[in-house]
Amino acid sequence: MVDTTDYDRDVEIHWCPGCGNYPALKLLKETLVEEDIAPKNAVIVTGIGQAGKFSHFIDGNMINGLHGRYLSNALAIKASNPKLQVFAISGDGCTFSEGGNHFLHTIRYNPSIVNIVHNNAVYGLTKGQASPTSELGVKTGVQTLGVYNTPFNPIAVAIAQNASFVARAFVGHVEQTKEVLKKAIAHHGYALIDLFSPCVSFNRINTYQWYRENTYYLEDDYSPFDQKEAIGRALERGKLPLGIFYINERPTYEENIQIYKNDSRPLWQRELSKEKLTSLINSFR
Amino acid sequence: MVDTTDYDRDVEIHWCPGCGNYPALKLLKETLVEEDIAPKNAVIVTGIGQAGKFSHFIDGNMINGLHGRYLSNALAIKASNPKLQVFAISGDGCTFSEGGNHFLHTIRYNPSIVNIVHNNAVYGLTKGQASPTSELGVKTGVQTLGVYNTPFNPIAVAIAQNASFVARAFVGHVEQTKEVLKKAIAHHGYALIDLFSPCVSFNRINTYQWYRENTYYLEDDYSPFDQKEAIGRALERGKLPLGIFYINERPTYEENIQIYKNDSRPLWQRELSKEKLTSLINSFR
Amino acid sequence: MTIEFKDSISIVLCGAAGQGIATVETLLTSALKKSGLHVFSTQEFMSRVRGGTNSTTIRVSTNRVQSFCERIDILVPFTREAVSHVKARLSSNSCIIGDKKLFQDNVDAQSCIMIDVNYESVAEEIGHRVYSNSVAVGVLAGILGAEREYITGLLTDRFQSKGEKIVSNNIDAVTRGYKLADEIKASDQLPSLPSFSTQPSVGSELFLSGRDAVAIGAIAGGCNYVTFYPMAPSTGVGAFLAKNRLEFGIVTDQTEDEISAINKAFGAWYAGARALVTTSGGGFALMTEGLSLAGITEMPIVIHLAQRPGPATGLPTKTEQGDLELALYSGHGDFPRVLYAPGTLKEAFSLTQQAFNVADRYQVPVIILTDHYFINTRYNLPSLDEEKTQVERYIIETEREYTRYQFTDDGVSPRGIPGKGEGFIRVDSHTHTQDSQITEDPIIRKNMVDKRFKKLELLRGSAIKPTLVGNPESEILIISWGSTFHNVNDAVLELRNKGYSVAYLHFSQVYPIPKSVEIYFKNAKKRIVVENNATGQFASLLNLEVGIQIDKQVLKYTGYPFSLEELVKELKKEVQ
Amino acid sequence: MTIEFKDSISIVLCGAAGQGIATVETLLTSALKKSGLHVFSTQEFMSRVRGGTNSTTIRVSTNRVQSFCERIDILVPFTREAVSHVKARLSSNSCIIGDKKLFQDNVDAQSCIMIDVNYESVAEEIGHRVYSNSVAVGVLAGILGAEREYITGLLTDRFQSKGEKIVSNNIDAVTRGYKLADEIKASDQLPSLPSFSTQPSVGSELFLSGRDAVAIGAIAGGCNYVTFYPMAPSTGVGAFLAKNRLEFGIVTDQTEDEISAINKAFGAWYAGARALVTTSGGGFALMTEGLSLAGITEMPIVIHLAQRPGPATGLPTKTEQGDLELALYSGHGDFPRVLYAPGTLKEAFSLTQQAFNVADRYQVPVIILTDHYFINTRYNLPSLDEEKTQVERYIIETEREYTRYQFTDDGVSPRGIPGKGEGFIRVDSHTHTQDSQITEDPIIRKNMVDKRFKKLELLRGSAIKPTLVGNPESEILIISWGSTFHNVNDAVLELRNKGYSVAYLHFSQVYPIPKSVEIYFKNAKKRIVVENNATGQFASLLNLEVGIQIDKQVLKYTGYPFSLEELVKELKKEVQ
Ligand SMILES: Cc1ncc(C[n+]2csc(CCOP(=O)(O)OP(=O)(O)O)c2C)c(N)n1
Ligand SMILES: Cc1ncc(C[n+]2csc(CCOP(=O)(O)OP(=O)(O)O)c2C)c(N)n1
Ligand code: SF4
Ligand code: SF4
Ligand SMILES: [Mg+2]
Ligand SMILES: [Mg+2]
Repeated sequence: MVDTTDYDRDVEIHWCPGCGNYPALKLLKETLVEEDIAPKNAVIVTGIGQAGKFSHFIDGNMINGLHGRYLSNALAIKASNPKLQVFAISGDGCTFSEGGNHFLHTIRYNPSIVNIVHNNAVYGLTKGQASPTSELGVKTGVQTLGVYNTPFNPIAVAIAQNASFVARAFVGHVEQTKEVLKKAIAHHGYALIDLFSPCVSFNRINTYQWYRENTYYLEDDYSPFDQKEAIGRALERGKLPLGIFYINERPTYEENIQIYKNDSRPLWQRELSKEKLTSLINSFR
Repeated sequence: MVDTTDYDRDVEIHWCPGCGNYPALKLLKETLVEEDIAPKNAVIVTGIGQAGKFSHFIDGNMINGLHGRYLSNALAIKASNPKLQVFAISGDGCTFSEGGNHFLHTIRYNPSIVNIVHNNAVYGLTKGQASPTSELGVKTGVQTLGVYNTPFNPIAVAIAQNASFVARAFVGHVEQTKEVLKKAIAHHGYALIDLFSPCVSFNRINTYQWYRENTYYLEDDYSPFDQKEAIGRALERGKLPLGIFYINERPTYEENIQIYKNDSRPLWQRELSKEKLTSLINSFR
Repeated sequence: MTIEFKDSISIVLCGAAGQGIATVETLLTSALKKSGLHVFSTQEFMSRVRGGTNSTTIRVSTNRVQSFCERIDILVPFTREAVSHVKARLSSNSCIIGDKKLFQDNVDAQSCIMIDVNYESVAEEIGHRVYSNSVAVGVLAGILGAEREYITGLLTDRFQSKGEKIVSNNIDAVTRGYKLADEIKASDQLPSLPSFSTQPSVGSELFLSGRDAVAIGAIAGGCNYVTFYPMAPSTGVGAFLAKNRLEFGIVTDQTEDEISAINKAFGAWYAGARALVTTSGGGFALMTEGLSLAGITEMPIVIHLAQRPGPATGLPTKTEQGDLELALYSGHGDFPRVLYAPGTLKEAFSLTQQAFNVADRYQVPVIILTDHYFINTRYNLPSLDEEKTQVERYIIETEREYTRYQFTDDGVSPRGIPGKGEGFIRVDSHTHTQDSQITEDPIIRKNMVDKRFKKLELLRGSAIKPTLVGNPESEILIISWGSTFHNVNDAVLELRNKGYSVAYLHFSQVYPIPKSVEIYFKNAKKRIVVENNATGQFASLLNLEVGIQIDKQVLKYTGYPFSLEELVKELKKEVQ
Repeated sequence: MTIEFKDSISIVLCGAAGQGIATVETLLTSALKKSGLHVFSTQEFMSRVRGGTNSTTIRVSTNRVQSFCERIDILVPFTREAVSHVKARLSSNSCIIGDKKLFQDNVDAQSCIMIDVNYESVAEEIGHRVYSNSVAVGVLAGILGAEREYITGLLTDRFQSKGEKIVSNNIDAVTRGYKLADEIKASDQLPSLPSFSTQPSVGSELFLSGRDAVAIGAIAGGCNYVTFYPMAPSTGVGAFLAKNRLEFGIVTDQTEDEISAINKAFGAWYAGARALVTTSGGGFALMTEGLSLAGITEMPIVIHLAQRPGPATGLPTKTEQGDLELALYSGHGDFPRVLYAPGTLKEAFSLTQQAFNVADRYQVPVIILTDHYFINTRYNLPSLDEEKTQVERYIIETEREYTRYQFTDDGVSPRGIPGKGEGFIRVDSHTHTQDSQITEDPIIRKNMVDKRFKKLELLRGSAIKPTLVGNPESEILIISWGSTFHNVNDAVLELRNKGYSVAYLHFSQVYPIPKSVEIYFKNAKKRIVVENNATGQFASLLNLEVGIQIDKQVLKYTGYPFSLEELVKELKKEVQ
């Protein structure tokens, strides 16, 4: 049994007081404990940003890689050792701007990883520039005329890409978010959680209160299996739905590559067959 | 008046006989002539690939840039000189794989450029690897187990991103494609044409005949102004709709940056004001 | 050898991110400068938004002061961690002025002079502890002798939009600070500090940072397009231009990533704009394919590369000169480029300005290397001489038969842009003919490479000479490049004052370097290169470019800049 | 000085893409080799799928042949453009065998011996012109004396899946070709060609390309993960591994872009896989931020960098050694790396194999530099000695208190992976402590840099020695690196045979280089570096690494490889 303190790490946390990353960290740790996932079987892979520092504030295996590239790290870990539970976590800038291409394509590969994007609609670590999810009109030190690029809708894009699990959550709602997280963990395939997480230092608009007032949950009888329906909900303006938008289970990347079909050992446990090597070489004689 | 031969260039064409790029080239030239766009007012910007060679086989201004990056070149040309008609043309691999991030984000900027993607569902120039739009199961020299990544749906993703003009066409249908192209040129904002264009050397599935049999046109009374409706049509499996899926006119990038509001001169015609410079410097005294 | 700082006082503000150290710095330094004192300041901070420990060093003097010293005369701590953070810089002459609770029990403070001033409680008396910073400004300004009216003016400008009450409370707070300063001075607790004489001419000098100088230089160079993806320490240049975008008609684009940034700058130059890319090492690494594109297409491009310690994320808010070789060799294939590395604010302005002219004229990438230290350092200077600069344009009006890559004697083919004249402008990333057609012809390939390298020889011939300070016959030659200028220069001056035969050679153009600079090295018996990196990248380059062997390298790669004191110490070991 | 090729015949096939030259080459060379002759072949082609003009040079000999010569003994043209395409290589001894319509009026053909053979019409007699290639194979095989049964076997393997009819028609075509060959030989039209003696042992040798050798080397190195984005000339290595993915349990991933490729390789090594990235210059440029990540995290990584001429898209299907400096200096910040550049197929195998062990052991990036020429060149060799290789693993089983970056004497910290043992594996792109925590501490930063550079010294100490051919006391030393080995070696041999005092030094590890290699340079009065690039990148590196000054550089940067003849000519100028 995993203990409640197993994921605690005795380090100073670098976030601002009140930052949405605190409840996010707490609920992730609690969920891991409740799901009885031992730290040694999990890997937290993060990019660079405030959300990217996540991997430092939780005990266990981790990569804190490059800005924008964590999904590629995460996918390869899963493909090299499918026994590991891989959590890929970073910010909205990291995932949707610098890492936009990997976001688009990792969905297509469908590795069984949980991808949590701390969406605070701002660049926190670099001090307040707009992110792809910033709203139209928001002024910053760089967007001096206000944001004019159409905001990025990660949920709609993920569903358009036929992502196999697509959800949105809000750090202010601990229980519901844990529920979503548990389903994402249980899901077979790539699972995206777009996690609303306020930046109290640089985003004066999307505050805890704003999210409380501008979100609601998908109905209990909402069925997340219809792509068109799901994308319709993702495109809703006004109040933003929370919950699981879309599920489309299909073979995962680890399955598709076939090398674990008859041999479940991770790559590191395998040996090169010298006979096969020699016979390959001899085929050139 | 632009003459029918103004866009002809006396060079050897490097494509395979029968390649879909030939009709694409022909219909683009004809459309430019019919629309009376003088070559000196147009710029063709391409990436690298067979479709990327387009810019060489047509007379006029051109950039043949890097694989995957042509949309960034094109956007900046438009922003530097909005008087130029900018055509951004390349292949499916170039646009959706290497250039996926620029595809996602150029849509958000909404510059008035026409983006034609020659979608042959394969990497032509590099000799037949799968592209993001290759169908499941297709075997190649690299995809030896068959393609297993979920195919990329550019139309759906573009609409999910709220692209301002989204169409699909087929090089085999010359008149209809010219119609779409004319509307794209007339459109105020970013216009995507996903252009089915067979690769006769490496794609044995998506042939001219296949496209003829597996496509149909959106109904005459189809209204391209409803995002949900449009994306629903984009997600259709089975026969694939052709035509204009979605139009959402809104301010363009050239307008949003405001510097052409009171002064329509392109950047190269402007002079630095020494008085303003001095007064800026004096503000540090 | 200890240095005597007879004419300057060094003040350090130290506390957590979010406590407003930067506000205190800005108000205080501006007021001191306006009062007619020479002022220098530099910031050192952690990569976090709140908390941690940051510090700002301010130097004030009757004479020009432009270098960083370690010693602290006055420390203003804002947190309990502050004193220990700077402990290595404290001595028995250091005076800590602040809330005693924050340091009285700290062992590191014990040898110092401690003066208890509770800024916060004074602020609370005014109404809110938010005014503590203004109290601190008042105290320091009072002690150093800045004129109060300047602060009042600055506060009014700053807080006007927040209402009169806020303005007047801040002014009250400063006034209370001045009173406290008088009390402190009267109490004789302070050590003897140099007394300053103010000069009105200094009051009207410029006071700006490396960031400002680069950004203003860009504007003066005719920059009208800037692309960047946020990354410390380069973002400030982008933000500066963004702020001035409408005034100067600048397209300002925070792109989706660095790859887009360089490819947009490329498109912009193609269409006749003068584009700047501002980035740091990791972002630059992503741009190197685009750099290579500029190389083969002979597209002008100007890049500001603000260095920070790598590899990878490294130390995002610290300093290093570690990307010289990156800037020099990255991008696949061989093509010419120009690297500048300003040593002074004035050079930052003039070289950035000139970068646009050189890029336009020779159609090559020009890279301006600064670093965290340079970008975040400020001092006053009389002027930028902007009236001597000019936006030089080399775009021709093309004729119908224009060919973009015409072979010429000097390798430079006249450059047209679409819409100016009758010719077509074709650029291609493939090996191409003079008329921009793709070719695989071996002779044309070779000729095109040679054509591009002819430009390198032109550029080498017209390279900016290094700056020699001191007697060219000196026995010892100290060499450095880029941001280390003032610190090394002051250290060498100190050594010279002590009678050593030392001269100093500083390079602000680091590539290409003409062979003729040999002469500077001729007389020296010992050549010492000072660099803020681990491997002595510039020393290697000097070897390759000029054939000069270096006798000794003084390298620092802790992530922090060289201080005057440590340079004097390190160099002294080498000169005796 | 003309070279006499007494013991070899050089055949060139030349035609358009899509005409099946590669098929002719494969069948012919395999059959010749199986018949007991030494065979070499190399391809030169344009960047297009159909049309244009491509050529393959095949050399056949009684003795080992491994280098590229220009001279053509037999030319088989498939298009009208063919003869002119290779005109510089033709002489009055060259014999053109093919459809006279394609060349009889061509001025470039006039001095040659022309033999009219209409492969196509013979093929049509059999049923379809698709069989022309097999007719051509038969003609050439007949002239050169390959045994027909081998071709029959090869054709059966190749066309079996298409049905018996196709197989038998092809066999017929070959048989007709042999008959034509007999007629030609009988007719006395042919010039006198060397007569070959076959050796059965050669028949059972390996016959493979640079691409094959690298890919097999990777498998022998325990590679079980390969990532790449298609790019000539590097894709073949990925395709080879893809073909063998299930047999050897290799994750084979054509990624969305090169950035993903390196970041996946990174993740794979982290999790205990042995990953290879295969790419070319432009793709590598995009990977350099990732390289820097491997640098700071001390993650092993193996990269195959198949060079082609840049900058930018350059000449996608031509050859150059232009990315040495790119491989050496790119990636921001200073960190150690290892660069191999195999000169022979056997080295390509063994160095790629070893790259995985070295990367794993020292936890550094290892880059294998090949190029278009090397990848697309084939010859026979006795064996790869794979039984002497071993997959060496350096992953430890961790304990609970494991710290990833523990300081050790040699700088190498034992590396764990998640799931093996009880420790946690933490890697960070920031400057970090021994326990992988982010730190901004100056001392730790310095120590971590020093720790990483200790490994460079280890690597330098255990570097692979260069190969010295000839007498170490020779007056002249020719130096080269990488793919030029055989061509330079044969040229030097020729010079030595002519009595010149020349030795040859070839580097297959190009970085780091131990200072001790000085001794090889000691006796030479003149040192000449031969490189297939424009700026002499290796010569610069030798200067920096060993302090060796080069007297003369023989550089070629047309996009084409050095031929034996031009090397003999160029070097002869220098040696007299
Ligand atoms: C290649 C590269 N470019 C830029 C940066 C600088 N950078 C660090 S974090 C960040 C943005 C952070 O925003 P986000 O991903 O939304 O995370 P947050 O801090 O808001 O949680 C940027 C641009 C970098 N580290 N690497
Ligand atoms: C950075 C980089 N990576 C890879 C390549 C090699 N490359 C050239 S074209 C191409 C793919 C072409 O496919 P697509 O874009 O679909 O165009 P098509 O040839 O099918 O028209 C690739 C991978 C390159 N030129 N640059
Ligand atoms: S800046 Fe914003 S995202 Fe970053 S720690 Fe502070 S509140 Fe959180
Ligand atoms: S390979 Fe395909 S895309 Fe390329 S030219 Fe040939 S048919 Fe066209
Ligand atoms: Mg964010
Ligand atoms: Mg394609």
